[in-house]
Amino acid sequence: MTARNPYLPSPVRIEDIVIENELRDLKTFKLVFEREEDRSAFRYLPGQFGELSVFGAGESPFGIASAPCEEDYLLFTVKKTGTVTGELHNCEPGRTLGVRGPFGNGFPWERMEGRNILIVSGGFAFTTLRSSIVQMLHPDNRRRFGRLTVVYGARDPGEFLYKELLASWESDPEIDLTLTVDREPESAWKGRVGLVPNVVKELAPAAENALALVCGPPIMIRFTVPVLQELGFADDEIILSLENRMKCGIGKCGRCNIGAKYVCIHGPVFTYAELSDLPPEY
Amino acid sequence: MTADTNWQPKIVAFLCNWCSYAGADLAGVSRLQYPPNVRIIRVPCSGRINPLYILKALQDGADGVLVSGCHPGDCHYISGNLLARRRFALLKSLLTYVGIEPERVQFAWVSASEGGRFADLMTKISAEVAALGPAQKLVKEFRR
Amino acid sequence: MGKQKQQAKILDKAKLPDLIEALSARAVCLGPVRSADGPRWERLKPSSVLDLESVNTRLSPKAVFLPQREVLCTFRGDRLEDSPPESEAERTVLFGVRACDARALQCLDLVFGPGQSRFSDPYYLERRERALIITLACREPGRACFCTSVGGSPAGTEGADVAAVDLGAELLLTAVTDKGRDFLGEQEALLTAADQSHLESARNQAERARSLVGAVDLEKLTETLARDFDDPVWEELARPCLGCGVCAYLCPTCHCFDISDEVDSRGAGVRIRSWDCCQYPLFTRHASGHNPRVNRKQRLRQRIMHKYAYTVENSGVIFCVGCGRCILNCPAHLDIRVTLRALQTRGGRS
Amino acid sequence: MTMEAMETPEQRIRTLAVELLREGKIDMFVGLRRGVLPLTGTPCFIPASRGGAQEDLEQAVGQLVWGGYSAPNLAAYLVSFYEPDLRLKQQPEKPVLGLQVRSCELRSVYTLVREKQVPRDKLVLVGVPCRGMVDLRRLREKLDLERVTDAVEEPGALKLKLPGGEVVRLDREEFIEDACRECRRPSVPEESVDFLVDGPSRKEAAGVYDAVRAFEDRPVEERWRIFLEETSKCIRCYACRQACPTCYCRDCFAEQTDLHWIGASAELSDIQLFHLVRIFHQAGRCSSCGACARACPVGVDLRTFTQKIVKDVDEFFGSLPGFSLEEVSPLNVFREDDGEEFMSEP
Repeated sequence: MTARNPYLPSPVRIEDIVIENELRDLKTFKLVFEREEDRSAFRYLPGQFGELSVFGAGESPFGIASAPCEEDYLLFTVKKTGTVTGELHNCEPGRTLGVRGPFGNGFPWERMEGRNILIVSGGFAFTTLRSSIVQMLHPDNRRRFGRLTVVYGARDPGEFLYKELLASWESDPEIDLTLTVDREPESAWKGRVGLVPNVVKELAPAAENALALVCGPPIMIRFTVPVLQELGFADDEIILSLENRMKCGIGKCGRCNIGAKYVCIHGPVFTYAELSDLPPEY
Repeated sequence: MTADTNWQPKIVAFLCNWCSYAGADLAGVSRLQYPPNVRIIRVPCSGRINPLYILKALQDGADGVLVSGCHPGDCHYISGNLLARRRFALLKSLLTYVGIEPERVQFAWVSASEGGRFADLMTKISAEVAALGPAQKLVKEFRR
Repeated sequence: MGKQKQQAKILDKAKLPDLIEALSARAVCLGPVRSADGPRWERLKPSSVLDLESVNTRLSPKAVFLPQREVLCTFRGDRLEDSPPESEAERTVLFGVRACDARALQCLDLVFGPGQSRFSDPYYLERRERALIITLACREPGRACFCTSVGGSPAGTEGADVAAVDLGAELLLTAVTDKGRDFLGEQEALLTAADQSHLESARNQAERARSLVGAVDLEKLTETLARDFDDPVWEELARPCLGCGVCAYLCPTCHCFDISDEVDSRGAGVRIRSWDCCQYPLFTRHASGHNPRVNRKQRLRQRIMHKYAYTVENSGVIFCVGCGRCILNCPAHLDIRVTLRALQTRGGRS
Repeated sequence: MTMEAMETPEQRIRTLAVELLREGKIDMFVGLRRGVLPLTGTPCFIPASRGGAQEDLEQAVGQLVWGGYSAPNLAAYLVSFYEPDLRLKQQPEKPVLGLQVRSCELRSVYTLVREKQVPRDKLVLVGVPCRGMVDLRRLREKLDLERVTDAVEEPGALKLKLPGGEVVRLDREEFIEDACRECRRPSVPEESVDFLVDGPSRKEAAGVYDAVRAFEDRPVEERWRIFLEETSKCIRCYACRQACPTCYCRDCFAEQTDLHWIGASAELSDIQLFHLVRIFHQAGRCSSCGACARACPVGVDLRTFTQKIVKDVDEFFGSLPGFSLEEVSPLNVFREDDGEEFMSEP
């Protein structure tokens, strides 16, 4: 066997776990490769995903939340929903997990260069967008992109991911960040109140020479896309990331397809124009 | 396969909270001797036992399973044990039918005051299961 | 090259046990063996009673290369152990593979080879590399066969290393690949040269068999499938479907799988690849409960589209070889030929 | 003699279906039509609104057949028509179905109605006589069924045409499913259906549990060996479950992801647990129709094992699923004096 066996996970150690939200069902796992050769082989783009293993519970795909410029570790933010995620949430730092990847196409980095980037997100789908923003904000990369506008919504203030990072971005002139919550919170809140599509409409970012990266729950996407279209974004300038059920991550196991496209290899990132040509099975 | 001479049977006992668990407790505080190879799992009522619990115990390596609840008429929930009795009758008969030794899966009534009965029962079941040797059937085991 | 191609040999059927014995010394030799439930793929012994007459085996030989349950790796606690030992790294010879099933292996090669993504599947490919496929031409196709409608033929040699033709008392063996040529070379002692009359009766037999295969006109299928995703005909077609996995599990080209971890009663852990099926609701259900293919109509459509449209779009190949297993074994007696016909004639109205 | 009495059962079914559909009494008729393969039947769903043309309706109804065709239990299709779509806030009006039922299918229907999976008032039941269903497995053992070009069923014989044109005549009774041979209630009681089609039914069988008793009499290790052999064949395609009308759980325990009762693969102990629980869940439900065994593509002897639970429920609790709405599930009730010989004493 010359090529690497794509089914074999590389061992990673949990270095740190951050509880992200008040509901405590979102945790970010900071993972460090046990073997240097695995670390250096794991070269990824924002928007790609990895398969995380908890041995005994199984394996699940998650978007990579860390950025390629964060070279020493991987971050995955995981919501507790099923067997694998449940077991992940039971893990303590020090435990060994497995990682396979990176898989999928990632965001269209080459197309994004030289353009203004609008990022629209809701809930815990922000993970690969964190990766993108961190990568773009890196001093080596920042000038390769135009204006960076981010609209990020959550049900209430306690549900935002990466709160420290968000706080640092709020004072960063390189990024125009707008946070919004669905309804008036009980505690003090400096950000906006309103649903993401409405906030995008109000902010009305220019579509000229821009690309929009949109990740969020299906309902948010459904209402955000028409707003972007109205603002002048063409269908192939609206970029979405899908989350179909996946197993192998390498285009073999046959479950994540939408029409003839496999989310794990042709996606998970698709333009709205591409998705419009596919059956609505996602 | 298991040439282990020190082998002791693993027995899982599902005991109802109101009678049998208290009976086991009484056996304990009364310092009655019974074999230590019993893993007790407390359940609200023998009627709470899903047949899958029993099958899972066997699959995961129990050599014997006991389910015990209140005597007929004593159920805290009035008739949980009587409904359970029908299910157990069918399950035991089905398991025996497919070739599981009847001693592997047993049912008994033990009241809160019957510490002695519980200890005797466990002694008897433990001996019966020990005589059969380690469970081989329905056990999940990857031979490599 | 031209001369080598002529390398056709004759094996007296009485010498089959000798051939099996010779092969078994150096390879796992598998073939269709008679059983109460029809022929079954089994490891051959010289005493095995081969069934070369029945239409085909109930289960396809795909399981040799994509076992229903296969260990991908093992672990204990949170530590991955070494990959499973390649103890079975023996050569495999499959004797008596029907032409349809050999073509199906070529479909699977497309999936598990590097073609579809940049990843190859080492488990599958290694088994494939170790295997020699000896096909056996069909003399008398069955009622459910329709290989000729999907590009195959009863005596086709695609996917074969050696092609065998049953001439009654003798088998005509022709090498198709280099591997096949080597094989015939190794077994020379058991073989005699074929003459013109052997080749002629093989040809006649192939023609006759071909004429007996029922035909389904699929000319308009690709066109109608591309257009009719939302046609109400799908609802009608799915109604009698019971939603089981018989068609997919018996299909020689269906290859969808699941990966799951299992731990045994002693704490030994294995990561398992096992067959899965697009007809099961769980196949696509997200952890959140959302399911992109929530009903039987969508799932039946997926299976048909996958075989006759998506694979055609992605690799130019229909993933159906017309073996008829899904027809013969469907508990509701649905006939995929009827389904395909209905899609062509009724589809496209809306 | 009336006109009706002169109709064959098949004609009578067609007449009733046309009438019910035309008079708007049902939205769809569910029956059987011939399968493409000889002696098979496939479910046939005829909606009332077929464009309205009279000829269309008659042509569709003309496909309906009655006979020994090997076919699934039609009651297995009912639940999908009546289960709520959980994604919808308001459920659409459910259809009224006309259903062609033989006696075993009717017993399944009644179980489904009693267990509130199917509303009785949405069903128009057309009971049909039954002479037993052809056993394809047995035929396959006898001849090359996959190459048979045509088959005709007569009351006492099966006539099969072989590729060469030769016609083989077989004694029909020899090739009837065990489930039918052992059927003790082959006739549909008139009061349990809305329409009863007259015709010849089998005689009531005696000694229905003989096979189970014979198995019980085998030594324990032999029983296990057979159970092991049979379950080893299983490929976990779930055809037995899907073909069974009373295996209707929305989420089968075998596929529950929150609890993970059993593994997802074809591991032997998982397969055995699946079958044991599947059988156990049929206690008080199984109509002994044989659909599970018929559906199995690899010939697992499901009948020998599933009939055990039928026998035990019958003998322990005097309960056998029948044709009325008043019956109670034997596991939802108890008697003070239920047997407890199986229980342990110290």
